[in-house]
Amino acid sequence: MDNLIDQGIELAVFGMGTVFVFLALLVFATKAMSSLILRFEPEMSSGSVDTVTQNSNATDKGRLVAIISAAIAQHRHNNK
Amino acid sequence: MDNLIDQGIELAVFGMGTVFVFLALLVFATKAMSSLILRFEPEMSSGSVDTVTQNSNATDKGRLVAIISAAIAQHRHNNK
Amino acid sequence: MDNLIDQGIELAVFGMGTVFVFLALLVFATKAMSSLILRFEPEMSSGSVDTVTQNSNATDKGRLVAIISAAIAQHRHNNK
Amino acid sequence: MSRLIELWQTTGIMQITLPQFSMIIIGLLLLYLAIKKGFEPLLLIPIGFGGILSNIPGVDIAVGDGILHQFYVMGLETGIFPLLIFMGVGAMTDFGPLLANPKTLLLGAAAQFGIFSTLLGALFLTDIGLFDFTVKQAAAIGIIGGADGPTAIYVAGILAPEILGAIAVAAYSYMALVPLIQPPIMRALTTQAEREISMTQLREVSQTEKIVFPLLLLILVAMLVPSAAPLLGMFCFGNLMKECGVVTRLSDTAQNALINIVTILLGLSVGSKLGADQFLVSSTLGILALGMVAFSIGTAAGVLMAKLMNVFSVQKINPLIGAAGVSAVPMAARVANKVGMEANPNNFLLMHAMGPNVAGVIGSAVAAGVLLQFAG
Amino acid sequence: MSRLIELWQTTGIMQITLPQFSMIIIGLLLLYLAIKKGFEPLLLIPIGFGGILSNIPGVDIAVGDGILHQFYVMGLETGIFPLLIFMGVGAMTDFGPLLANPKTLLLGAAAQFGIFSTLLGALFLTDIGLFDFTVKQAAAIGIIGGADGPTAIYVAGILAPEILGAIAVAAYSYMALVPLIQPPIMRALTTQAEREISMTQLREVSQTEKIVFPLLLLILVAMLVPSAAPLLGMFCFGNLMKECGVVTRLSDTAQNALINIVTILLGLSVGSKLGADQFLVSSTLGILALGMVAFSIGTAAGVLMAKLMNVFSVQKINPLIGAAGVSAVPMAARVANKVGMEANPNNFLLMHAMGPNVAGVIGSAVAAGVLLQFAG
Amino acid sequence: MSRLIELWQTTGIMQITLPQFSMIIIGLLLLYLAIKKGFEPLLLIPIGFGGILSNIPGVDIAVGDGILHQFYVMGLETGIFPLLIFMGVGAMTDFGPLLANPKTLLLGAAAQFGIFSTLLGALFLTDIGLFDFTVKQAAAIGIIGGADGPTAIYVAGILAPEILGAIAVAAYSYMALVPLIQPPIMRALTTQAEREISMTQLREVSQTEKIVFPLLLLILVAMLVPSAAPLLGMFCFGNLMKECGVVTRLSDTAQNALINIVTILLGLSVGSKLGADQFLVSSTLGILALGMVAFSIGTAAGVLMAKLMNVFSVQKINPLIGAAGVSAVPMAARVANKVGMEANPNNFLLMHAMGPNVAGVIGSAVAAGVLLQFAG
Ligand code: NA
Ligand code: NA
Ligand code: NA
Repeated sequence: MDNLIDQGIELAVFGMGTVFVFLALLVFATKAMSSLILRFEPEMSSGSVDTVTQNSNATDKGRLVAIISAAIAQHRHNNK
Repeated sequence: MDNLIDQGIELAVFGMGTVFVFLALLVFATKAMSSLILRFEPEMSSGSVDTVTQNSNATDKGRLVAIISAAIAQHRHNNK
Repeated sequence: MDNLIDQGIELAVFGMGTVFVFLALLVFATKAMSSLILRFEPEMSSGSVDTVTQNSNATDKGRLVAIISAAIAQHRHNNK
Repeated sequence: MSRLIELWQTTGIMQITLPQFSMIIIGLLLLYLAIKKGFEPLLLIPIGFGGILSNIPGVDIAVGDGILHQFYVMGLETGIFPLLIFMGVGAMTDFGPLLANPKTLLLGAAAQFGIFSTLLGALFLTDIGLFDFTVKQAAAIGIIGGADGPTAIYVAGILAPEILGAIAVAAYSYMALVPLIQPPIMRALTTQAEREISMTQLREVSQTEKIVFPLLLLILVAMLVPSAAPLLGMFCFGNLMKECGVVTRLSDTAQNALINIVTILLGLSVGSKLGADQFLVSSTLGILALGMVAFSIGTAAGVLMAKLMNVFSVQKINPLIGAAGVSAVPMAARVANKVGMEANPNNFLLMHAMGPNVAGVIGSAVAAGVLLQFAG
Repeated sequence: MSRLIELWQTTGIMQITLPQFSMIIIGLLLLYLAIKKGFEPLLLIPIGFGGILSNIPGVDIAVGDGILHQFYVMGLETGIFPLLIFMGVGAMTDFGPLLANPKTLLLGAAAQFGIFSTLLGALFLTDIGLFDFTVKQAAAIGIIGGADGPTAIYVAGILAPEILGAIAVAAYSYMALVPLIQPPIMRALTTQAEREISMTQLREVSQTEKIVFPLLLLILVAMLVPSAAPLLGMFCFGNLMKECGVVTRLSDTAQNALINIVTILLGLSVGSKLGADQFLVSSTLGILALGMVAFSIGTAAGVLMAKLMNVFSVQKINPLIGAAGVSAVPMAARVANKVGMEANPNNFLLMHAMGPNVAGVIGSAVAAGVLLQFAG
Repeated sequence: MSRLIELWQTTGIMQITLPQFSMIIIGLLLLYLAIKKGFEPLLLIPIGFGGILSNIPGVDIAVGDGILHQFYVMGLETGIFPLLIFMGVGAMTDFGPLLANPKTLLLGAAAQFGIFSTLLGALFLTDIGLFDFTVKQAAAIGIIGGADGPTAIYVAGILAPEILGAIAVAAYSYMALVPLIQPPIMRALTTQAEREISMTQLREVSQTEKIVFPLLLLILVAMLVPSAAPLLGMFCFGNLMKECGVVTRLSDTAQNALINIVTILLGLSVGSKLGADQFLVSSTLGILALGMVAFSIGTAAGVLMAKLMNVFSVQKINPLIGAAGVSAVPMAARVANKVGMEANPNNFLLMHAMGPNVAGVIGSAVAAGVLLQFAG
């Protein structure tokens, strides 16, 4: 049975170790990535929203416009 | 072949009987349930709609608000 | 190996032939269909949009109306 | 040149049989009825189109590795498609009118008489040698009288998959024909005075009642007719998701994306059973005839039950709403309302008829459970 | 008459066992908690309802050809359902707060201590003879401490499907109980001064950083913990679809129709593991107790890690946000915010707590990978 | 310590091979092209991401019980995914411009010359010993020239699954590159005067014509090329649902939730065929080169066919719209419009080019049927 506990301790130590090493490396990698990106694209953050909007798929736009048009039509109709 | 008809009659009698017994019991059970609930929550019926609205999921709200915002933005844009 | 090329040529000739024959027949069939339909339903084209709208499913309408109502309610709320 | 002949022999023109050709025409007819006459288009368009695909010669679509056969194996052999549709229907069902007037549940019970008398009819036709239906097939035919598509498909898929195509076509066609089938029967069995009976407005039902009802129904099913639990369980689950108000996301999806996807796949799967060799057999005519009988008897039984209840009850109910007990939601309820307004233009029966209408769904699911238990 | 007795014996009343009856009551209790108390209703309503269905006697629903068993085989045995949900969660996750303050990733690491200490606890209870858990079961129990539903279900489905039901119920119940479990621990381990620490506003994060991050995370997983790649891969895929901004269609569907459909099916599948014979065993009590321990230790470890980081760092972090490292997104982050505002009403910790909150998702997925690799 | 080494050896760093590493880079490149350059992102993001997942060492993702392999078995081996996508594409397609000018169908026929000449090219390269393609593989490579993703994937999945990855990548990449590939060819084969030809406005098409057309097409396929019926049948079914106007629910779902879900799963499934051992083989280079040839020849054939038709017809057509016959909907039609406006800024060819554009979809599906029949 002690074997079971031994196995558990080993699993816990290696597991917790892996989690920590992995996330610590991720901290460094993330910081490195952010500083690289911010160096080369300093103005990016402000323009980001527009990019998303422009890229939004044509079909999605069509659907949205249809809903909006209907909403507006209904709105006008109700306000008559 | 009469065996077939016999089987059918048995099935029909038991079947129709089960349906009737079941739904008759459901009548009583439903009445009992309603009177119990109305005794303990007499004010419930009026407030029910609000409860539903409040409980509506945050994500759903988010989506709706996004659609609404877009609708309104588009509306303003069109009315310029 | 020449066998391979032969097989390919046969496949290409039959394939291209089938595509052409099929689409040529489709040209005739389509023209025949259109002229038949336009003979019997000359007024159809103008009314088509309405038909679609009228047929649109009740549930879809319900959903749309719900979204529209919410949009308008939100709109009024925002404009207070 | 010999290859050209070989090519020509792979065409459909050279391979098609007359029965296949007839089935393609029938498929086109179903599409015509669905599109131009409004016959249950949500189901009959996929079924009719699937039926055409299944009769194209020289290619595996409804057999072997064909896509429609794969859909069939995936969703009908397993029962998954009709049960998911039933869940979605549950999420669209409002038990409010039923809860406001629970005794209309009995109308939903009576109308199931159509199921069992048709079962007997099918066995009688076998007895006199006109057809050759087994008990299982007779049970599956009877369930057409339940006027409820997913229930009929679920039962037929288990008891008699070989006649599933005819049963589904009959069930959905007659549901579409309810405005033609029911009114003469309703008028014949009621007096003008009965049709003029106006009913008091239904009380408002609290949200708690609506939440508890599907659970109550589930428990009663579990205790009394467990064989109906897959059907009514999924139905109650859908209804609970709708009424509880805290899982709007799931309820919306069950009522929209999910039921629509499954409807497309189920319709095509049913269409895969419209192959000429399976569908163009004499028993199909028997099934179509018996299905019509089932609807008619169910309608009559519902109306007569309402009249019987009026004998014992002080608060009279309009017997027209008994006809809505066959289900065919919401068409039969609308028919009851329409016939009622012919007799008395100020008589709004629609909400009153919704009670027996949804009761009919419960009733035929219970009947299905009994049939699966004892004929299965 | 003998047939009537036979009919009576097919009823649930005659067949139900006491354990089945108890499980139906437990199912109703889960529904009550989900609907009236708001306990993770999106999952606990399907799970609770599925649990009731699974204990209806005399009909195959959660076994054999029953629909819930089919869902289980289709989606849980294969791992497809939890992975698709994880993809949808990825498409709903905003890594912005984490990217603005990457060192909070360490809080998400510390909180996974709950997983491994619970694993040890389960083995210790086996060692002293109180329970009889295998290493695989202990690992699956530990993962409850990850406070992340799909991860727990995915791991349990692979390592210990026989206790999947208890694990899922524990995981979702304790996630719902986070506002009760965490605050006392958080208060006990922090001083008033620490709880009052206010943090500087987070910088804005560019879209490019948000696009590159899921890819960076994926590459790091591929290089270091490949066994976590199915989970984190699907998660990063969902997140990339959301952030890249060019596949709005797909991202919307992953966040709505698809995740909702899978949630319904996954919940019912998990419910199929609530059969009385599987669930009403003593080990379930052990699992529930250990799950609570896991949440508590994870919370404590997160808070203590934050305090430790403050020893070495100039820019202090409020140790309350360490508790959000267990995941339980977004509940734990809200709890951190609420406890913080009790100490200092102007102290808005919500966005700061979102960093460790999503870090906890990554952390427990990495832990899951290690467990699958070495206990699997 | 020995366990630590064992742990280290489970990492990806220790297990990754150079080809796997290269494939991960290629996957990242596909994502870059999709996100930053707008290369068919709806498909190339799932494919590219799936490709990365498939090359993570030490874990089963694209093989065995891995989720991507399960998706592959479920949807590509069966043909279900491409057929469902084709149904959705049908529900998004407007045959109006084609019905207004049916003779443009011939342009959609001509452009399929790219398919068959590429097939020959592949066999020629085998003949001279440069590559080693079978007839089935050559047919699957040729279909890249159909410029239609689901058709190419469907055919490759049946005839040559071992090169499916390369074929899908080539097909979608070249579709994205249509604005670069086509204009030089179009300009080289036309005179300024031809490019300036302006076409009369298209007549309005009635709803009845739009409803009948998919049925007419289906019947013609059934009679002449039944082997194309699975593809064109699902396509026509989607189109009929859209045009009939009575099943808006189903049509909406086919165009949105369903096609989006299937796109995600199909993309990941295709990605599962980008494993280094399958993709990094010399034949991939041959496939990429031949795919480019296929697009170019298809473009040229379409343009030349238009010029040929002008010899025999009074009402001249602008030969630029012939290039749209390759499909690549709607990109090729936009390219025709753009090149046309360079020659004559008032010349709006977009709607005129939509006719041959959708005709190209029909044409390549017919070609696919022939290939499946005779090379399969
Ligand atoms: Na019924
Ligand atoms: Na976690
Ligand atoms: Na094409």
